[in-house]
Amino acid sequence: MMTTEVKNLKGSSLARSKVQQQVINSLQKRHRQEKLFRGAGVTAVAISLLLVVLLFVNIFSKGLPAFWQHAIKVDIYFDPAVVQIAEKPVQQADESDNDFRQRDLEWRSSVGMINFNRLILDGLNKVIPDGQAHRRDLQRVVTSGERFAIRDMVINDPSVIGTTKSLYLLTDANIDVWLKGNIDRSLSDAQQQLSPKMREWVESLKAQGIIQNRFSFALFMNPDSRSSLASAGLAGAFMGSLYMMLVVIVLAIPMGVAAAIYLEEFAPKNKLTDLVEVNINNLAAVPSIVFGLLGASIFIGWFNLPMSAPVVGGLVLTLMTLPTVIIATRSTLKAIPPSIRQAALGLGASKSQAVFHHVLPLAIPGILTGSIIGVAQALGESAPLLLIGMKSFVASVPTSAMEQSTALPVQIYLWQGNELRNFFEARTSAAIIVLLALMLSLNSLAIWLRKRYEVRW
Amino acid sequence: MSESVAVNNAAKVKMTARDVKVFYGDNQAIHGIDMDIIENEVIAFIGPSGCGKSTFLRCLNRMNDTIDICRVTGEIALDGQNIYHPSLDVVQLRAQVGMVFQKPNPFPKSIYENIAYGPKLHGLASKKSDLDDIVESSLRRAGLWNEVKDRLSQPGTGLSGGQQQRLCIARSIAVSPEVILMDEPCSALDPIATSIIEELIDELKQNFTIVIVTHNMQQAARVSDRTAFFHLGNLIELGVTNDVFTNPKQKKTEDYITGRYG
Amino acid sequence: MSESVAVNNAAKVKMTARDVKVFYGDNQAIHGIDMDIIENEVIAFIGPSGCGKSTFLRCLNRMNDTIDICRVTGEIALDGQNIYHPSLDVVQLRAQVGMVFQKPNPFPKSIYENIAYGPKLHGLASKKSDLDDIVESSLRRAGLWNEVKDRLSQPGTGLSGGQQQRLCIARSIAVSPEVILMDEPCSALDPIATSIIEELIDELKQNFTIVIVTHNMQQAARVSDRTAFFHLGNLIELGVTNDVFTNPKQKKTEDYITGRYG
Amino acid sequence: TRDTIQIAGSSTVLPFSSIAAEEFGNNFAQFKTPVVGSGGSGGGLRQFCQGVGTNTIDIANSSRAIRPAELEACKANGVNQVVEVKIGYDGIVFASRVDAGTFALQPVHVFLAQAAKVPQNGKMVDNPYKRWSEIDKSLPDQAILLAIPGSNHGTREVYEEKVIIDGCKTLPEVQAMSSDVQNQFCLAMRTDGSVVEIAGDYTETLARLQAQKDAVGVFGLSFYESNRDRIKVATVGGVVPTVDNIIAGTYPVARPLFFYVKGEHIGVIPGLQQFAEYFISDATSGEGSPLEAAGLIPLSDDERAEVLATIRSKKVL
Amino acid sequence: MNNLSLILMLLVLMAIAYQFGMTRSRSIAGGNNSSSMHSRPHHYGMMVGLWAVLPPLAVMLVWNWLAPSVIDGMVIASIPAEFKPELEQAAIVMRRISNLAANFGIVAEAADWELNAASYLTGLKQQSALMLTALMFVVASLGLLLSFRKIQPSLRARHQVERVTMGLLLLCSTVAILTTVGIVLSMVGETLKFFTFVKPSEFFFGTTWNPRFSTAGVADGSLTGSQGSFGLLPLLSGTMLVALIAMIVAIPLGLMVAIYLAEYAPSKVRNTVKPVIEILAGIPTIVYGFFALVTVGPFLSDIGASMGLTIRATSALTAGVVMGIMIVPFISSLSDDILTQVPKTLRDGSLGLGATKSETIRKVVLPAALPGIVGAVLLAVSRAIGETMIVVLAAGNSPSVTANPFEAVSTVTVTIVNQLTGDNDFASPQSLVAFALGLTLFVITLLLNVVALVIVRKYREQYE
Ligand SMILES: Nc1ncnc2c1ncn2[C@@H]1O[C@H](COP(=O)(O)OP(=O)(O)OP(=O)(O)O)[C@@H](O)[C@H]1O
Ligand SMILES: Nc1ncnc2c1ncn2[C@@H]1O[C@H](COP(=O)(O)OP(=O)(O)OP(=O)(O)O)[C@@H](O)[C@H]1O
Ligand SMILES: [Mg+2]
Ligand SMILES: [Mg+2]
Repeated sequence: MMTTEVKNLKGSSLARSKVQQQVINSLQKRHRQEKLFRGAGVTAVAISLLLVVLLFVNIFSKGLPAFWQHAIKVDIYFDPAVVQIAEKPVQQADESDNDFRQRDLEWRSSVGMINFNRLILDGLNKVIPDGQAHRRDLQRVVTSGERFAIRDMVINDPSVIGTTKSLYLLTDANIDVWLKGNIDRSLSDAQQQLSPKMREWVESLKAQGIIQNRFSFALFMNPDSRSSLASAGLAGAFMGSLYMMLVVIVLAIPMGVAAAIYLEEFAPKNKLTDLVEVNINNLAAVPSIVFGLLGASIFIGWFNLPMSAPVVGGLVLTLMTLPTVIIATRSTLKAIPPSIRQAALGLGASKSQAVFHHVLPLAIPGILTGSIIGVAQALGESAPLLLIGMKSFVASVPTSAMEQSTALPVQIYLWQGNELRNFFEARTSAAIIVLLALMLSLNSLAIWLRKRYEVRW
Repeated sequence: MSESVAVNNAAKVKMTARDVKVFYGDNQAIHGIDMDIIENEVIAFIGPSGCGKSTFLRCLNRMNDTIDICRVTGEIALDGQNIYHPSLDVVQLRAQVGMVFQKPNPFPKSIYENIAYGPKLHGLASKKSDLDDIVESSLRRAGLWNEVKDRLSQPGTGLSGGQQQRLCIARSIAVSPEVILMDEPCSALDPIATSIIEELIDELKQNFTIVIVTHNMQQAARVSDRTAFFHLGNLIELGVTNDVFTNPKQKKTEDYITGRYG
Repeated sequence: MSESVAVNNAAKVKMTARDVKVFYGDNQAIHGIDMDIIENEVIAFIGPSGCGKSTFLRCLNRMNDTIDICRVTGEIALDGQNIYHPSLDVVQLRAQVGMVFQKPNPFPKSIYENIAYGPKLHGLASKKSDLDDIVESSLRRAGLWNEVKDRLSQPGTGLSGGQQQRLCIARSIAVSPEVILMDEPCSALDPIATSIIEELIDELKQNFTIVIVTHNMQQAARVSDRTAFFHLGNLIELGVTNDVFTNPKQKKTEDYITGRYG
Repeated sequence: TRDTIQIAGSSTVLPFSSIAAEEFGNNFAQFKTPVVGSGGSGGGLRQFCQGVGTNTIDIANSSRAIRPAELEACKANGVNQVVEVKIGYDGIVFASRVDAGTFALQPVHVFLAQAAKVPQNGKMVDNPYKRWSEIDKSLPDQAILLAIPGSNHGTREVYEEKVIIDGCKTLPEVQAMSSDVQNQFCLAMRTDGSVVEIAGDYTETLARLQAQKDAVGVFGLSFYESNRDRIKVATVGGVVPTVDNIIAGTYPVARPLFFYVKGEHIGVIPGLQQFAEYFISDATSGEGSPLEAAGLIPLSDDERAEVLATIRSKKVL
Repeated sequence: MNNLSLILMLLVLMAIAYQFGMTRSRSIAGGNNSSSMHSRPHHYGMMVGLWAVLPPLAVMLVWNWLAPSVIDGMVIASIPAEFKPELEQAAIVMRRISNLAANFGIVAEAADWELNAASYLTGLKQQSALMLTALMFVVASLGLLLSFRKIQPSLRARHQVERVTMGLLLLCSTVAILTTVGIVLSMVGETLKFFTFVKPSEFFFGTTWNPRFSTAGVADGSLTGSQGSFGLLPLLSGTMLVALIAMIVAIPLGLMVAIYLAEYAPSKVRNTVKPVIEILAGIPTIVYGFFALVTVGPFLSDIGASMGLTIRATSALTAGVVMGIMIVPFISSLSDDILTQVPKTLRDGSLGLGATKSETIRKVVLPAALPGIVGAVLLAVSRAIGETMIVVLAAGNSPSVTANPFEAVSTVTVTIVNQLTGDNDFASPQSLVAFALGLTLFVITLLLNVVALVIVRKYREQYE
C-alpha cells in the first residue's frame, strides 16, 4: 500500500507545477464566469428595480395630481328663511334611548327636507354675476355632494343658522378636469363636457383666485360616491382594507406558521403528510375567486356572518394567504441545520421546546418574508371579494369589522371602470398610491424585524 | 463478550445495554453490544475511527432518534428502566443523560444564553442572580471563564474551535445530568485546557457517571476507571483501564493499543 | 521577535508575514506577527486555545475575508508577492494555499463528489477515469479509502467524525496546492489514523510546504521541522522544533510545553 | 337582523343602482345607504336565488330578464316572491378614436367585418376583408379591428341579435338558407385576430382603442357621453345614437335593464320597498333626473306607472 | 349569551386557572426544589388552564352542532297534527318557521300555527342558550378542580400541554385540508350539473372554446340549438403557455436577484433593495394588467416588428412577461432568506479549495438550498397559474390551441371568472362550466405538484 502511494506522490510531484499551471490556465475562463454571474446578479437587481421605478413613475405621475383638487370659495349665508328647523333634540332624563333616537331621527329627517342647494346657489350668485341667466350651468359648478356637507354642518351645530361662513366647496369633476388640463382644450364644443359659458366662468374664477387647487382632504375623509363624483373618497375602502388585513395578520400568520411547524418538524414523514404537502402547494394555485365561492358558502352561508363585512373578507383572504405563509415558513425551516435541534435535544429540551426556542427564532426572517408577501398579495386581491359582497359600492365608512364596507383594490377596480375617464384616471392612480402606502406601512414592522433577526453563521 | 464485563458487585449498575444493534439504512454500524455502566465511574470508549463509538454513545440517550435512517434494536436501561420503552419520557431521559457532541455546536445566541438555556429550561434557577451563578460556575469549571467573561453577550459561534468545545461542555454540565456522555471532549483543546477538563471529569465522577469517547490513550488511561475497546461495530474488550492497557485479553486490543493495528 | 526566526540561508522562503494584526470588530486577536515560512518545511503552530492560531492560519490564504467583522493589517507575501494586494487573485491564492478546517465541513454531496469537486473546478482531470484516479489516490493517502470505497456515492455528511476529518484532508490534497494549511487535522483521529496522516505529511513535504496547527506536542515534535508558539495573539517563539521543545528561549514557552502554564 | 339593503348583480346597472342608493341614503335619514355589489347579472341572480334570510341579498340587478331555469332554482331554494322591476334602457354604440375615420355603419357592414365566411359571387368564401373600405366604399380606409363584448356580457346578446343577425339576414344568400343553418352561419366569427372579444368593462375597450388606432369598439351610450373627447360614435342605419332616438325606437341597438326584489324581504329589511319605489320615481330615474344624467334611458310614463304598480302590489313572477 | 362572549369568558377563566396551577405546583414543590417536579410551574399552570377551557369548548361545539336539529325536531313535533308536514316538506316548513322567528316574513300572511311554532322556536333557542351556558360553567369548574387536584410531582404536565400544543398545530394544518375539501365540495355539485349539459369527453378533449352567450336566442326561438362548444384544451394550453413564459421570466430574474442579495450585496443594499422589490408583489394585479395592455404589449409588438416578427399587442408573451415580473419577489425574497440560512462552513469549504464565489454558489450553496428554493418556485408557479386580472387584460382573451407565444390566448382562471361573473344565466352550462374548469384545474395542478414533490425528493441534500 505504501509503495503505491510513494509512486503516486512522485507522479504528482512531477505534475505539481503542471497542476498550478492548469489552475492558472483555467482561471481566466473562471473569472470571466464569475464576472458574468455577478453581472447577471447586478443586472437582475437592476431590472427588478427598474421595473419598480417604472411602475412607480407610471403610477405617481398620474396619481399625484389627484391629491389636489379644485375648490371654489363661496360665502354661504345660512339664511334662516331657508333653513327653518326645530330645535335640536336633547335626551330628556326620563326618556328611553329608543324614544330619543326616534325623536332625533325625525329631526334629522326634517333637516334633510331643506333645500341646502339654495344656500350654495345664493353664494355662487355673488361671485358669478351672470349666473342667474344660466341656471342649469350654475347648478353644476359645485359638486352635488357638498350640499350634504352643509346639511351636516347644520345638524352638528344648529347655531350656524343666521351666520355667513366662507367655505371652500369642491367643484364639479369636469371643472377639475378642465382646469387641470386633463381634457384637450382645443376640442370642439361638442366634444367638451363643459359648456362654453362654464369654461368662461371657471377660467375667470381661477384667475381671480376664487377657484383654487387645494389639497384634497375629501379624498381621504369621504367614502365613495357615485352621484357626486368630485367628492368620491377612499375612507371607506381604506378602513375596509385595514380591517381585513388585521384579520389576515392575526389569523393567517400564526395559523400558517403553526401548520408549517407541524408539517416540517413534527409530522411523521409518510404518504399522508406528503399528501398534505402537495395539497398545500396546490391551494396556492387555486384561482382566488374560488376562495370567494368557498367563503360565501361557509362564512356567510353557514356561520351567518354578515355580507360585505371585512371580517368575512379577512377570513377568505386568510384562507388564500395561508398557503403562502405555510410554504415560506416550511422552506426556511428546511434550511436550518439539524445540529441546532440536536444541541437543544441533547440538553433535555423536548422536541417542541427545541423548535420553539431555537429553530423558530432562526426561521423568523423567512416567516416574515412569507408574511410580507402574503399580506401584500391579500391586500391587492379583489376577485374573492366579489362573491362575498365586498366588490361593492358602499357609501359609508365602516366603524367595525362587522360593518359593510369595500376594499382598496375594489375601489381601484370601480374607479378605473368609471365612465368619466378624464377625472378617474388620476384618482385611480391616487388610490393605488394609497394602497401601496398602506401595504408598506403594514409591512414596515415586518421588514424591520426581519432585518433584526437575521443571523448568519 | 459479556464475560469481559467486569462488574464490581458492590457497585450499582447505572446503565445496561443488551444486544444493541444499530443500522443506518441497510448498513449495520453496531453488531450486538452488551455493556454495563456503573454508577459514578468514568468509562472510556476507544477504538479506530468509524468503529461505532459515537453511534453507541448516541444510543444511550436516544439522540439517534433524530437521524431518520437510524434504527436501534436490543435493550438499553437506565436505572433498570428500558429507555426505549414507549412510555418513557425521552426528554427526561436526555435531561438525566447529558451529551457533549463530537462537533461543537453552540447555538447562534450569546455565550450567556448558550449556558443559561438548559438551567432555564429545567427551572434550575429561580432568580437572575442564581442563573448568573450557574453560568459563571459552569464556565469556570470548563476553564473558559477567563477567556469569555468580558464578552458573555457575544455570539457563541464567534469563539475559537477549542473555546466552542469548552462552551459545549459547560453547557451540558450546567444542567447537572446524572450521566454525561462526552464525545471526544478534548479533541480541540491544548494540554492545559485538556487537563482542566480532565480535572473536571475527576470532580464530576463523585456524583455523576461519565462516558467519554477519546482517541487519546493517555487520556483514557488517566481519567477512566474502565475502558471499552470497539472495533468495526463490536465491543472487543471491556475491563478495568489498567488491565486493558497493560494486559489486554484480546489480540486486537493489544494491536490497537500498541499501534500495530491498521 | 524577528530574531527568533531562524531562517536557513540556503532555503527559499515561501511565505512571509510582517506585522500582521487581526481584529474581530473591536477585539484584536493577533497583535503584530512576523514570520517566514520556508519552502518544503513543516511548521507547527502550538499554543493555548483561543490564542489566535486559527486566525493567523486563515490569514495565510485570506479565508478571513469571509468573516464580515474581521480586519487584517500588515503584509503577507507568497513567493514574494503580497497576497493582500488588490490585484492579487484570491482564487488562485487559495488554489495554491489549500486549507483543512478545524471543524470538518464536508459538502452535503456524495463522498466521491466531495473529493472530485476541487479537481473538477480547476480542470485537473480531463477524463472520468483521471478523476476516478485522483479520488482514489486522495482517499488512499488520507487513509480513508478502505472504509469508504464501497459507499462512494453516499453522502459525506453521513460519515463518522474522524472519517469526515480525513475526507476533508483528502479533499484538500486532491487539488495539489503548494502550501497546505492544516488546522488540527488529527483532532478526531485515533492513533493509527493519526499516524497515517503524519506519514502523509512527511511525504507531502517533499514537494509542498505545510503549516499545521496542533495541540498535540508529541505530534508537533514528530512531524514538524520548526515550531511556532503563540500566546494571546503574539508569536512568542519560533524555532527549530527540537530547540523549542528541548531548549525553549522564552519562559512562557517552557511553561506551556512542560504543562506548567495556566 | 340586517338593516342595510344588499344589492348585487350586473355591472351595467351598477352605476345607476349606486347613484340611486346614494341619493336614497342621503334623502332618508332613517335608512342606511344600500350596498351595491357587482358580479354580473348571472352572479347577482345566483346570490339572489340562494335563499331567504339575512345572509342573502335583497335585490339583484340584471341587464336581462331572469330566465326560467333561474326562477326555478330560486323557487327550489325557497325564494318564491321575485318581483321584477324594469328601470330603463341601455343604448349600445359603436365608437372609434377621435383621430380615426368616421363611420356610418349598417348592420351588414359589421356582419361582413366579423363573419367567418362571407358570400362572394354566389359562393361562401373565407372572409377576405382586411379594410373597411373593401366592405363598402363609404367606410374609412382603415384596417378592420373590431373590439366586441365577450360572450359573458349581456351586451353581446343585443349586439348579436340586433346587429349581426339583422345585418346577416339582409344578404340574399343567407335568406336562402334554412333557418337553423342561418344562425350558425351568421354567428360564426373569423379567428384571424381582426375581432377581439373584450371580457372586461368599457375601460378595457377604451384602452384597446388607445393601444390600436384602427380599432372600433362597442360601448355603452353613457360611457361614450363621458368620453366624447376621446372617441366618436358611428351611426347605425343612419341613426345617431342619442337618448331621444333610443326612446323613439329609431336607434336599433338598445336593451332593457332590470332589478329583482326579493318579496320575502320586503317589510323585514328596512327601506326595501321604499328604495324600489324611490329608484323608479320620476325624480330619480325620469327625464332630467340624476340617473338620466348618468346615461340611463328612462322608461316611458306608461311603463313607469306599470312598474310602480308591480312594486306596490308585490306582483311576483 | 352569544358564542363570542362565552369564548371571551373562557379566555378569562383560562388566565385565572393558569395562575392557580402555577401557584399550586410551586407550593407542592416547596418553593426552591422545583426539580423534584416532572415539569415546570408554567406547565402546570397551562395544564390547569387547558383543562378548564377545552372541555367546555368541546361541549359548546357539540351543542352548537346538535342543538339545531334537536330543536327543529321538537318544533316539528309541536305542530298540530292536521298541519303536520310530510317528511320531505318538513325542511321547507321549518325554513318558513325560522324565517318567521327571525322576523323574515310578513306576519299577516302567516297561519296561526306557524306563528305559534315560530314563537315556540324562539323560546327553545333561548332555553338552549341558557342551558349551554350553565353546562359549560359546570364542565369548566369540574375541569379546573379535577386537574388542580391532580397536580403532583409525578404528573407529566408538560406532556399534556405539549400534546395539546401539538393538537393545535395539527388543527392548523388541517385547515389547509379542510379548505381543500371545502373547495372540492363547493364545486363538485355544480360540476356534475354541468356534465348533464355537456359530455365529459367533449369538455376534456374538445379543441374549441366558444361557449356563446347562454341566453342567446332563448328569447326569440330563432337561435335555439346554438349552444356553443366547451373544449377545455385551448384554455389549458393557454394556461400552460402563459405560466411557462412567466416562469422563464421570473425564475432566472428572481434567483439571480436572490443570489446577488444574499451573496454579493452589502447588507445596506440588501436591506433596502429587498423590500423595494417586494412591492412588486403588492401592486394590484389590475395595475399590471393595464401596464401590460398599454405599455408592454405595444412595446413588445414594436420590438417584434423591428425584427420582422408579428407579435400581437395582447399575447401570451405580454401576459407571461408581466406576470413574471409580478412573481419575481416570490422567488427572490424567499430564496434570499433560504440562501442566507446555508451554514457558512460550507461556503468556506468550497472557497478554501480555490473555488470562485460563483462556483461556490452554483455548486455548493444552491444545491444545499434547493429544497427550500423549489418550495419558493412552486409557490410562484402556483401564483402564476391562479392569476387572472393580468391575463384578462393582456393575453387577448382568444382561446385557441397554440404553442406560439406571440398569439393571443386565454387561460382557465380567466374563463372561470368571466363565466362565473358575467351576465350568463347562472343555471346554464355557460355559467356552470366555471365550476368544471375550477375542479379540473385543481386536479391538474395537484398532479403537477405530485410530480414536483417526487423530483425534489430525488435531489435533496442535507447539511449534516
Ligand atoms: N468569528 C469570530 N468572531 C469574533 N471573534 C473571534 C472569531 N473567531 C475567533 N475569534 C476570537 O479570536 C481569538 C482567536 O481565535 P482563534 O480561532 O484564532 O483561536 P485558536 O488559537 O485557533 O484556538 P483553538 O485552539 O481553540 O482553535 C479568540 O479569542 C476567539 O474568541
Ligand atoms: N448519519 C449516518 N448515516 C450513515 N452512516 C453513518 C452515519 N453516522 C455514522 N455512520 C457510519 O457508522 C459507522 C460508525 O460511525 P460512528 O460515528 O459511530 O464512528 P466513531 O466510532 O464515532 O468514529 P470517529 O472516531 O471517527 O468519530 C461509520 O462507518 C459511519 O460511516
Ligand atoms: Mg465519532
Ligand atoms: Mg482554532
